[in-house]
Amino acid sequence: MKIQEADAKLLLRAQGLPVPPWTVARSASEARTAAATYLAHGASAVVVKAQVLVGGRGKAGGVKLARTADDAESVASAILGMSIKGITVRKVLVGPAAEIVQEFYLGAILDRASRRIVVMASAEGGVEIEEVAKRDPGAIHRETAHPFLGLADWQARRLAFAVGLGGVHLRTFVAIAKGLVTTMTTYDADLVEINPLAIVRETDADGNSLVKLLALDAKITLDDSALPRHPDLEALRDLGEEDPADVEARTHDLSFIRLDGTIGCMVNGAGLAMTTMDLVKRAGGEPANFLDIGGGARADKVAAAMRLILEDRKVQAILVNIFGGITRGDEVAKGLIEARSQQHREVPMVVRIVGTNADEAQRLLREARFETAATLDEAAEKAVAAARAVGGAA
Amino acid sequence: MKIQEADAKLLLRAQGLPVPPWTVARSASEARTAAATYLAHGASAVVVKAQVLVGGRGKAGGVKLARTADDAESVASAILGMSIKGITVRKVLVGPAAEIVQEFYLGAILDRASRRIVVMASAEGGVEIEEVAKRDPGAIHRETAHPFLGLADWQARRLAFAVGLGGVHLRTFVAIAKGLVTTMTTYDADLVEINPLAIVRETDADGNSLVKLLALDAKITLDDSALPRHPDLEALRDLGEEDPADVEARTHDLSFIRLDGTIGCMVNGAGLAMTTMDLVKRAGGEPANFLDIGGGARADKVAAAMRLILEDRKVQAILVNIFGGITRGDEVAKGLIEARSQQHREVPMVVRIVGTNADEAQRLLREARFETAATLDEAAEKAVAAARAVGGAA
Amino acid sequence: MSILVGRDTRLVVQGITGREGEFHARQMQEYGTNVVAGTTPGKGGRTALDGTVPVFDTVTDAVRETGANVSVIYVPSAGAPDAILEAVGSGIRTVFCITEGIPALDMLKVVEIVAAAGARLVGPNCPGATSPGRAKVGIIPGSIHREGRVGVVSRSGTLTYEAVQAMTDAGIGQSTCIGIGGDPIVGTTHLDVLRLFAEDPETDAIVLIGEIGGSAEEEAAGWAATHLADVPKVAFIAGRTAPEGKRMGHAGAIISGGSGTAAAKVAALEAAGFLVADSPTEIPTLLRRAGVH
Amino acid sequence: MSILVGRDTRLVVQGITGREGEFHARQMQEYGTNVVAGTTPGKGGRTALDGTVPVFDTVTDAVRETGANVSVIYVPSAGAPDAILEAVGSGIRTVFCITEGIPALDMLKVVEIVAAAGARLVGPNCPGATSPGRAKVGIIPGSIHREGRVGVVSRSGTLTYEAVQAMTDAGIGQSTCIGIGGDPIVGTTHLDVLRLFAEDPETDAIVLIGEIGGSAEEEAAGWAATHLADVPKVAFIAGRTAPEGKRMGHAGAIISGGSGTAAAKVAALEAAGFLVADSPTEIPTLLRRAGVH
Repeated sequence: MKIQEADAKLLLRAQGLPVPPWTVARSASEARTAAATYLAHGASAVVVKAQVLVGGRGKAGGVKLARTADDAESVASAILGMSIKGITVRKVLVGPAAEIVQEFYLGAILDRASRRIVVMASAEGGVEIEEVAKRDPGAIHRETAHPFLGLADWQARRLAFAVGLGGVHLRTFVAIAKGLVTTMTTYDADLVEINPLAIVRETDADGNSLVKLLALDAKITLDDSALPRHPDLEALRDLGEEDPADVEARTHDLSFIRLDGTIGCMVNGAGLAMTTMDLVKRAGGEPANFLDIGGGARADKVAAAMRLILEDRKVQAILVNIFGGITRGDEVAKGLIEARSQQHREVPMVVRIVGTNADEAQRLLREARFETAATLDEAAEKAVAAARAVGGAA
Repeated sequence: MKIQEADAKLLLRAQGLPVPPWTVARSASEARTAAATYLAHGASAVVVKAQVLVGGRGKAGGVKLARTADDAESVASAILGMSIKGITVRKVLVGPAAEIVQEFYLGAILDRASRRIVVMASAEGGVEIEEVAKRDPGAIHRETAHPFLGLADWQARRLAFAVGLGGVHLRTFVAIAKGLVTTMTTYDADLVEINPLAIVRETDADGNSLVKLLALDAKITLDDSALPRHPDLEALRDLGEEDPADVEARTHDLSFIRLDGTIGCMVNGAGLAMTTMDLVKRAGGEPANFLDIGGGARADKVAAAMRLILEDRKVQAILVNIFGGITRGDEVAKGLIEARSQQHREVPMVVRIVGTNADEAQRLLREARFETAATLDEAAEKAVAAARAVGGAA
Repeated sequence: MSILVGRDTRLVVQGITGREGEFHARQMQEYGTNVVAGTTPGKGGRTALDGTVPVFDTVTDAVRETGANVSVIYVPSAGAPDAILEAVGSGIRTVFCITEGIPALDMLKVVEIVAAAGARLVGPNCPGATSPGRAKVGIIPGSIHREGRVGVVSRSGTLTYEAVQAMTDAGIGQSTCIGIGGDPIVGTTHLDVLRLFAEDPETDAIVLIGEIGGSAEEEAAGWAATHLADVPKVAFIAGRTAPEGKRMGHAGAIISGGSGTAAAKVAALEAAGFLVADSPTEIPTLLRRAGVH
Repeated sequence: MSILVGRDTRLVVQGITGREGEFHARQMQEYGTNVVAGTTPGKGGRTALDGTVPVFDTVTDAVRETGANVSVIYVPSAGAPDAILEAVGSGIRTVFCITEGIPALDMLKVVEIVAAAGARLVGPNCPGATSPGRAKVGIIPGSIHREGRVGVVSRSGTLTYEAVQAMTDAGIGQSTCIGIGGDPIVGTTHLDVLRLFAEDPETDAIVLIGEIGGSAEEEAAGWAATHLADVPKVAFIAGRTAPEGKRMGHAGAIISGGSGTAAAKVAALEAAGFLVADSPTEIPTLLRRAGVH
């Protein structure tokens, strides 16, 4: 589960990491008020950032500076309601603009290959780490955290020296790098990123200039499997930001991703679901979604899955592909029959059920006059043909 | 560092372990008040226990039951001021007496040989575990905690089944056993013992009888090396309970233990200090103390050590044995000379200094007319002879 | 022979009195697996599967009393990491964890301890392994198999069944079929399984089934190129049409920054001498083409 | 040869710019030890010991630039566990930790990681090791030694010096003298050192110095009985007169419940063929009696 920048900063701050202050505003006037406060307390400008769970908001115009409260209000007004990669911006983060001296990248990820948490740092901050990785892999320094001890001080120091933070910022950097891993383990995150981690120049109350390290932006992804033990984090889920289909899918414990094609797919198992999509494509069609109903799916779940598929008006045919193991074919068949009876629009359906209780499933489907297929390849071809027929008729 | 039962229970409770309520009383009237409260809230009796940092207080008459507040006052009055193994009782713990159904032993220790925390459980609770170990070693069940994970649930369960707590108390026992190790690691203890851990019968507000597991007594020893990172625990040190000599030794970072003999010993290094004691004994004397001044001992520390030795009126001769390494012999010699100048009573002294700067030390000692010795054996013999002379003269 | 499970498997089922545990224990027993014990803390002394299998409080008891040497875990996710540690701590050297939904950071620690103990964990969130005609451990339907000499390894569940069914239908039997699970952190990788197959005298050919995301297939391919050079090898990769940056179902299937794509995996496999199928149903054909009879 | 330290020792001193670190680094260099590097985070690029030794920010840098292969640690107790892990994590395979006052539970974790890395830690709170005429690492005064063929192992500091001085005075030289430290949790035990001596062609006899408390001496004795049967062996145990239940100075010396007593240790050592001295000064005599010339 991705969480918003503001929530990520909250978690980092709770772990003692240095994060500049911020305010989340849901309207331009809230943004104005927040900006006025920061400007009154010494900020020379404020930054207004769209809060959306997708990358690239800067390029999309979702991050702006403002030097006055009026400015902040108009900038926020422009950003709120903007659509970034299909997501409507409903909130902005307002905070004092930092005078950046130097930017760094610091991130911790769960690395499958080494089965470890890997901490990465780079002196090239403020840009996508993937770009750095492509352009100059040597610019990314890595340390592997011990599964029990986390990142050791010496490893954090080695990273600091590698990115050139061995001087006055050494101690702070060590604390931040270790804190990144602690954040990860405390909240069961699989990614914690600070980009940029910046040396910023500030002026204190006496007018003295000082430099310090600050986490200017933060990104955290949580491990869905661990959410049950973090009810407070589950509450961070931003329902307003989510596609209603995602919310419904989660409610029924379905794994669902909407795509651009016309063939709705309902499959048990992620690998088989992807394979089904691949075969639809090979047969000349385009899948309208990825949908894994999981193991042991009962009739009501199947019906919910069907509703999800049909809510997509682009869908012109449905392919159901079930290989019964834990999942019983007859249960799925019953669910399909029930779902069709409640269906609000006619869409051709091709059903292929094999494995556990497949014979009974076939009988039920025949009785209910479903079109069936013996193999996955055949099912894909039939579904594509059916969609073409509908598309041609439309 | 040993801590009082009440403090140990505080730490266990902080870790979520089930501990019955208690009150620490410093006077008989305080004990009376506490008893009255427990008796008014349903306790059929209270227990009054001497709070001293030595074992065997039960046998010494330091633990008594009382059925009325009057009773509690008189029992507390008898226990307060009592001397148990040389320690005067200044505090008692008052708590509701439990109706014990069955007693168990549960303890966690730092085991040097396996370099692990070992958790031990026995169905023979309420008696010294060393006795059980001698009489019936098979009655003690052991689990080795993982250095990072602590005691795993399955290990705690295995202990539970081994001592016959596999039924209704299984979950609670698992939590307690794991909590023991957590207590150990949280507070840097090297021993955490619950003896007895008891199944007790209680009657709830509705008059229903219920049984539950409770830690009726608790013993915790803290790792002195770790105290600097636990300032709150350092504060638990019961200065009033301690020998003033121990307090002074700690102040000067000296390792000091008073013994029964007449030869005061001052040595650098624990092993050499014990060896010096052994050789005193071999020469026919009895050491008055163990005293390790540590490495690099400066003159002021040496003077403090000398004061500590001389406070013991039994001391009839002093043996100083220094093998200079980090410790500089001349520094020690200066400290000795200074200490003797402030000395409030005349006691013969034999000094043997070898190693780093020993020549300069010898020169200083000769000038100050100290009796010296070339070898440790010789020093021991001379010191014993000197004490005999004093003893004979006395 | 066969790998991981076989005729000498003496299976203990952890969580045998649960709904899942009991159902699959029965399926395994019916398949012919030697289910010697079950465990459920607090239910020691009872029996399961109509009195045929003793239930113990601890795996230690099960091992001591029945000589169990392989464990399969059906306990819920909150208790599954502990169950794995219990199996390993009690001397079991091969552990299958079927349970899904275990937090990845828990598994980091578990795999560390399992490795230190020199034991092997398959899973979690895996369908298990079947050595047709000998034993099945896990949840793979027994009916799809046929005895033979092709080793199958996959991180998917039903996709594996699809491939195995296609092989069986075409008359190509399997030595052992293993589903390693698609979670971010698993005990056994494609490469680990290839190493085992390479040493198994009864495995003559390999089917590797992978998915987009990660680099496990590429690593397995690299190893196979040199160590399984003369062995017939067929592969299938799911997710050729999956869009970048989306998490497809389970955590295993995500692509980012160009790595872990189906194209990259197919290229690596082909370079290593695998014939790569476009559909699971093509696998038998490619096996024949690679020389399997 | 010699064990642990010798002519091929390339020493890095962790904490070389501290008071203790610098003092002892100079002592070691003067003794002839090849001190190739020092480390202090943030002081990389400077030099120590009058410009003769480069200082690095990290042990990794020290190893890469100087080929350091042994480390000795003088950093304060709060940073010492991390320093040990840094040495091991940077490829150093022999680490001496002189620092005292490290919490025991920290050491539990450190020794676990050191062992998993296949490295050797001596200490903490130990005086180090000297191979006379070759190298000394730690804080043992160099002057007390004499080159020879007797291996000395002890958990004490000054008591060891006493014993070694007595040997040197009697004309008996040492192959290597090792102080393993008296803390509750140490990286290297008496037994570990005996194993090393047993394989050292330049060690012909053994002196084992122990203390009351624990069972390390008994374990070493048991092993020596069979593996060092024909080797002259002398021992000394401190604390014969120490009362039960008292902690004598460092945590190593506590007796409880009859175990760990001097009597038990002496009996075990004698049963294993050790001649046990009543005083450190007797050690040379007993060595002669055991056949050392």
